[in-house]
Amino acid sequence: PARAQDRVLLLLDWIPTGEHAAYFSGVARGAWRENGIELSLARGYGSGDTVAKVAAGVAPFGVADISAVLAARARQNAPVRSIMQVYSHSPHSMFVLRSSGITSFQQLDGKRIAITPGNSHRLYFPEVARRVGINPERIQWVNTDASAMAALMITKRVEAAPFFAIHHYYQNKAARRAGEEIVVLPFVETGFAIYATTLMTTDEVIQRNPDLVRRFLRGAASAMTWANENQEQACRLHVQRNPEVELDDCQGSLRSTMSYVFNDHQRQTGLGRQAPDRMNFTWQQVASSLELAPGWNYSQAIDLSFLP
Amino acid sequence: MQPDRKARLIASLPAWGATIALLLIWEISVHVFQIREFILPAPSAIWEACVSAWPNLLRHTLATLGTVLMGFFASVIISLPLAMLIASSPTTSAAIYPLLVITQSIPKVALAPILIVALGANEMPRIIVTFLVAFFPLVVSSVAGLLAVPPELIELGRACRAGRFQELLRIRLPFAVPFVFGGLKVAAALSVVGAVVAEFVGADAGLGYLIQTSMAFFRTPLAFGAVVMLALMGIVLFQAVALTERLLFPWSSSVEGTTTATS
Amino acid sequence: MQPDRKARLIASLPAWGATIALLLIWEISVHVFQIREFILPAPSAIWEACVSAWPNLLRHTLATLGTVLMGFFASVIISLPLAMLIASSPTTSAAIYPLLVITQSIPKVALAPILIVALGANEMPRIIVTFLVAFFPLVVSSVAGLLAVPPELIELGRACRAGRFQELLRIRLPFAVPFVFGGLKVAAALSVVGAVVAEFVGADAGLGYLIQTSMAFFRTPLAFGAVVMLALMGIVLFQAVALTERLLFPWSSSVEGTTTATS
Amino acid sequence: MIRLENVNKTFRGRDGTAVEALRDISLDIAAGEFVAIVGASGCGKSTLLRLVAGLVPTSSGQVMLDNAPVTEPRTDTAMVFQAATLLPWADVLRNVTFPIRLMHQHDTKTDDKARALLATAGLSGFETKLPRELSGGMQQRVAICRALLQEPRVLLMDEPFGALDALTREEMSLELLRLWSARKMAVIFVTHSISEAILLADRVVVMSPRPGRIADIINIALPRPRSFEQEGTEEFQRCAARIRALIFKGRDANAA
Amino acid sequence: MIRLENVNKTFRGRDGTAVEALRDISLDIAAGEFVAIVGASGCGKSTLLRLVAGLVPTSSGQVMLDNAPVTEPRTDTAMVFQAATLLPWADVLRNVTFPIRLMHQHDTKTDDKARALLATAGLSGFETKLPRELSGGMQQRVAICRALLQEPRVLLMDEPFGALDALTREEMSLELLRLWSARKMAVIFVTHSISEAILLADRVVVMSPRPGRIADIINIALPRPRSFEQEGTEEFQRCAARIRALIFKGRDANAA
Ligand SMILES: Nc1ncnc2c1ncn2[C@@H]1O[C@H](COP(=O)(O)OP(=O)(O)OP(=O)(O)O)[C@@H](O)[C@H]1O
Ligand SMILES: Nc1ncnc2c1ncn2[C@@H]1O[C@H](COP(=O)(O)OP(=O)(O)OP(=O)(O)O)[C@@H](O)[C@H]1O
Ligand SMILES: [Mg+2]
Ligand SMILES: [Mg+2]
Repeated sequence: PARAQDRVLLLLDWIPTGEHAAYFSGVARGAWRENGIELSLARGYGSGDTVAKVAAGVAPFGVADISAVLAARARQNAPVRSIMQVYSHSPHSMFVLRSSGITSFQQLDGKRIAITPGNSHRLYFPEVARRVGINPERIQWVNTDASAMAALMITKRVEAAPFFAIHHYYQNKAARRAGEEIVVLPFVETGFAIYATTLMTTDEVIQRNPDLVRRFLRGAASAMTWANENQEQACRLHVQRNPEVELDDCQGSLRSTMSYVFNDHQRQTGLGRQAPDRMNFTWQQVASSLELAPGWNYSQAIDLSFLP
Repeated sequence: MQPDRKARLIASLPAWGATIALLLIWEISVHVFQIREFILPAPSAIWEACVSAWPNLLRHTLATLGTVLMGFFASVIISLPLAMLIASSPTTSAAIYPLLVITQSIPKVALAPILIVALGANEMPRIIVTFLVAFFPLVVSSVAGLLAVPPELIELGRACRAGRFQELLRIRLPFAVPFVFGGLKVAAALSVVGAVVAEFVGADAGLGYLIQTSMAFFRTPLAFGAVVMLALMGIVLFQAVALTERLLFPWSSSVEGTTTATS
Repeated sequence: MQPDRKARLIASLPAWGATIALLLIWEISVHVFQIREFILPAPSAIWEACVSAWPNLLRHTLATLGTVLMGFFASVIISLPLAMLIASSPTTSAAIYPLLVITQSIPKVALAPILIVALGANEMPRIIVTFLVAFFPLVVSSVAGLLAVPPELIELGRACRAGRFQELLRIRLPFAVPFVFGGLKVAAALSVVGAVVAEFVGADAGLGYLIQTSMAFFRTPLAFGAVVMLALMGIVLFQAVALTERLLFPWSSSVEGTTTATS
Repeated sequence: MIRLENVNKTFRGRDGTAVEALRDISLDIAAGEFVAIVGASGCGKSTLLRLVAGLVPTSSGQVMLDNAPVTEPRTDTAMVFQAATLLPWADVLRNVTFPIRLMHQHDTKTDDKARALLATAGLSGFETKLPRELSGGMQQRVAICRALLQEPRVLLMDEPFGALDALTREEMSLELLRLWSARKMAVIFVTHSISEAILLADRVVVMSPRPGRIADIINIALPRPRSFEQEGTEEFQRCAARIRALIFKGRDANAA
Repeated sequence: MIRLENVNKTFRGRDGTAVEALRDISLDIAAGEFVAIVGASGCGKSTLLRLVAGLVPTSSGQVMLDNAPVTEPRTDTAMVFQAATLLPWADVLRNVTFPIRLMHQHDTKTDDKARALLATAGLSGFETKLPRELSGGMQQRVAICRALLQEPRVLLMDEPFGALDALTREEMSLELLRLWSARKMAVIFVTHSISEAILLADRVVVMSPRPGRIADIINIALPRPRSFEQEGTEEFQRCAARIRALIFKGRDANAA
């Protein structure tokens, strides 16, 4: 159409994987263009980094975990807000080998688990342990590099390693080549349901250009809905832009990703919206794991009023 | 020239021998000890991964090469005057050196967000990080060379009324040429790793990016392919510096020549 | 000695001046340009964070210091013989140098999984990574020094029937002392950053670990406090090397002395 | 033209001891005068030249040149060092033209002049050699050519013919005298050869060692142009005997 | 003891041209003989010493020592280089004892012997100085002491007294002769002083330049012990005239 296009940058939370196929296919199909936005996408370096950069004005919008948004606002008064709840629960999981015989969290009692410094899995694990009735103190955490975690597990130097369930597909593919199979133990199965990935922006963008926020979210919702319904095509478009990703890997993780976006909870709350009790629980978990003041009013870091 | 080139060919044989031996040992031990692919893929697996992802690999290699070259040239352009400044007086040296040491002992990743916020998500922060990784050894060896000039030559310069600057340019610098090239060789190798560090910190393309994505998707052989490309790039750059030295400053490399020829 | 020390004190003034000026500019621009704390905290904020987390910060600093020192000593112990080996013949040099260049141009993080799986998640991979980061410039500048010996002195050695080894030890090595110390200074600074890289790869303590966890907890000032500790560690080590040189090899540092004294 | 007034020079060594190299040196040298300095090894001859060249400061006293104190090297002063001190990376021609280039007095004729000088020093055909490819005496001759090419008003020469054989020495001596009389520069010429000093100089300064002092100054009354045949003259032998006596007296005084 | 058989030496310069330094040199030197070599600058004297020292290989022909070909330096050969070549980081005493230490022949008396030698060379009190704190002549004397301390069977000296004044030169000459007659070593002594050659040597080898060849060998029939008074004798003057003629003939031959 003849409308002037706003040039907008969206910072992802990590390198483009199948998790982000909705955004890439949305851009390719013009989900934002028809809302007057010329969207470009840039990789991220973790949610914390994305939040910091959006707060600093590198980009107006970002993809980031809600815990990062909450922490940045609570601890450092960064003027950032989540504007759309993308994942209705977190993909935090424990990966174990089928050959280890472990099938439940209870069996992790006293086991060795690989971990990276500052990893949120470790921060949330005590709550999970409490829920299944094991002593989190008895876990032997083995600090290592992210790239070495899976290697340590498959060489059986540790019994488990925490990952986001979204990455199971290609990780398992690699494990199969080594004659092993990876089993996923999602935190959410223990009732540990906290909100995760959101779209976020700054107070300044909201004040200056609320219409842009609205249009941006309209595009995002349409892109996600289409990608959910046309996963294979979405991945084809994604792989075109990101030749590092293989098509089946993309589909594997997009399939998994979409189950975090479109599910029963979403059907109850509506796409991108939150249920107050789950948000409350999320804040409790984030506050205690990141040592934030529990009494802080977390709603100042959230503004879902621009959702279509 | 002819026998020279032949001699150099022969001199390079042990390097090739060592490389081939290393590759063979690697390939064999991967099979014998059944080393898992995602820990250390066999050279053959790396080769296959490289071939099948070739256009993509090439694209990333070129992206990195650009950063490497710009970072390397930034190092050269900044380090040489800096070295002269440091060598020119103990006062400037005392003021500048500690600052340089600081740039070396802090992790570059800590600087990355600042650089990106300050300069934008473009090529600039990458070049700066590459520069920061590569320049210091060049400065130190250039300074060492500039200060190693025998006192007689300095006295000769003074007798010819050479000012500080001329002394640096006409006596100290020519004398320091072998040391500067020693530093350039290190800087060439470090530029490569510097560019990768920079890409870990902010890039949508390049071998550092490829390593990260390949690792994330557990395509370890491709990640190692990228590492091999980096190693090749390092060696080619190193040899390019060595060749430049031989072509432009034959007397410099001949210093090695004569001393080793006494054997 | 007394006037010497005073002169050195005066010589260090510009360094202090530069540091203080830098801190002031930093503090002021953070306030003037309203730079967000999570991008670049003000020195005052860093200071507060350090003070309030002091015992913890100290513990991590000591952990890193251990890795740094072990990595540094590993570099020294391995680099000097390696440099002698390389300097001893063009053949060994041609065989070894490319391998060293490879170790430099590949990112150390790519080695992390291999090292950790091969050696376990203990101190060893950390020391190896620190060593890999620190040793190369030391080797290169030592080799440059060993090969820079004037041919007359080599001829003197040969006339005294010095074998290859004695020539290295009694003529080339003393001559190379200033260059070796140049390399040691670089190695000292790089050991610090090497230890941090190593800790990124696998550690449950140390300043690298502290930086990662502080960042994860959005405690940017503390992360920068850790960076400051690293910078301090780098400077202290660097100065320790310089002091050792002055104490053990007065003639070496005096080379600078005489040439600069001609001004 | 050159005037040394009560010059003293003491070096403080690295081992802490002080060496008194020169004590109370006073000397006047006219423009265009040729002065030779002889004296025992270590008596301060090189130090004296360095003081006049402005390369080292006096400990006390003053060196004046054209009535201005010498505090740094001057463009109209050229020095031949005791060791050849050539740039190892430059070939013979570039070594000879080095000071001229450094002082930006280089023009199209400089190279030709340099070649001509090298030829008179018997070094034709060695222009593109590196210093290390030359014999000791050849290196010394290159250093002499370098100083002469500067066409200085004051020429300071520190044992310039030390490494030369009798033949080359004679040739170079005559060439030096020819240039000196053509250009009328002041020359201070350190040598350890008494006969060389007498043959070349208007006056010979004899120094005595530890500390370096001026023992005496001998006027050489031989007519110019000088030639080696004058070695047989009575005046020559008289001067030689006088200088020998002064130098060898130094030994006895020292031993006492 | 030392025998050179049709020795040739050609250097290939960096600029591509070849320099024929020595052509067809044959020479026999007996144990305990003192041979001096004189000749124009650049005629190959230093190269000849280097060949005998085993520091450079011949291009053709052979150098024999005790009937074995010389292919590398030997412990019983000591060399005084034309430039002093001292270790810049070591003090005088350590410089003098350096070869002995290197060859592990160092014992408790070495330092005392070194001090005694330095004293005879007039360097008492300079044991802890660094080379750069010495005058040119003092450095040369240190280098001579270094060679003498090795007590070699073959002593090769390349213009060892080049930087010494007449007095010191005479003292050192006599000291050298004293040591030589006490130890009976073979000495090859390169000098550019004809009188020095005659006063010291049993035979004087006169070389002619471009390429370096042996022009003639002069037997010196002066009785030993030698002294400087012998300069006045007829035999001395005869030898001197002969050598001068040979050297100066070289000039004319060259010019032709
Ligand atoms: N390393 C070298 N490379 C090339 N040419 C050389 C080398 N050494 C000596 N020459 C050449 O060999 C010839 C003889 O040199 P040599 O040093 O033996 O002369 P010399 O008789 O000792 O002269 P002087 O009395 O000046 O010391 C010279 O022409 C010199 O240029
Ligand atoms: N840089 C220096 N540091 C310390 N002492 C020095 C220095 N230069 C010279 N001396 C001392 O000063 C004295 C005179 O030295 P100088 O070089 O002037 O002697 P010289 O007359 O030139 O002797 P020669 O004929 O041997 O060259 C010597 O005792 C020497 O040890
Ligand atoms: Mg002198
Ligand atoms: Mg010679």
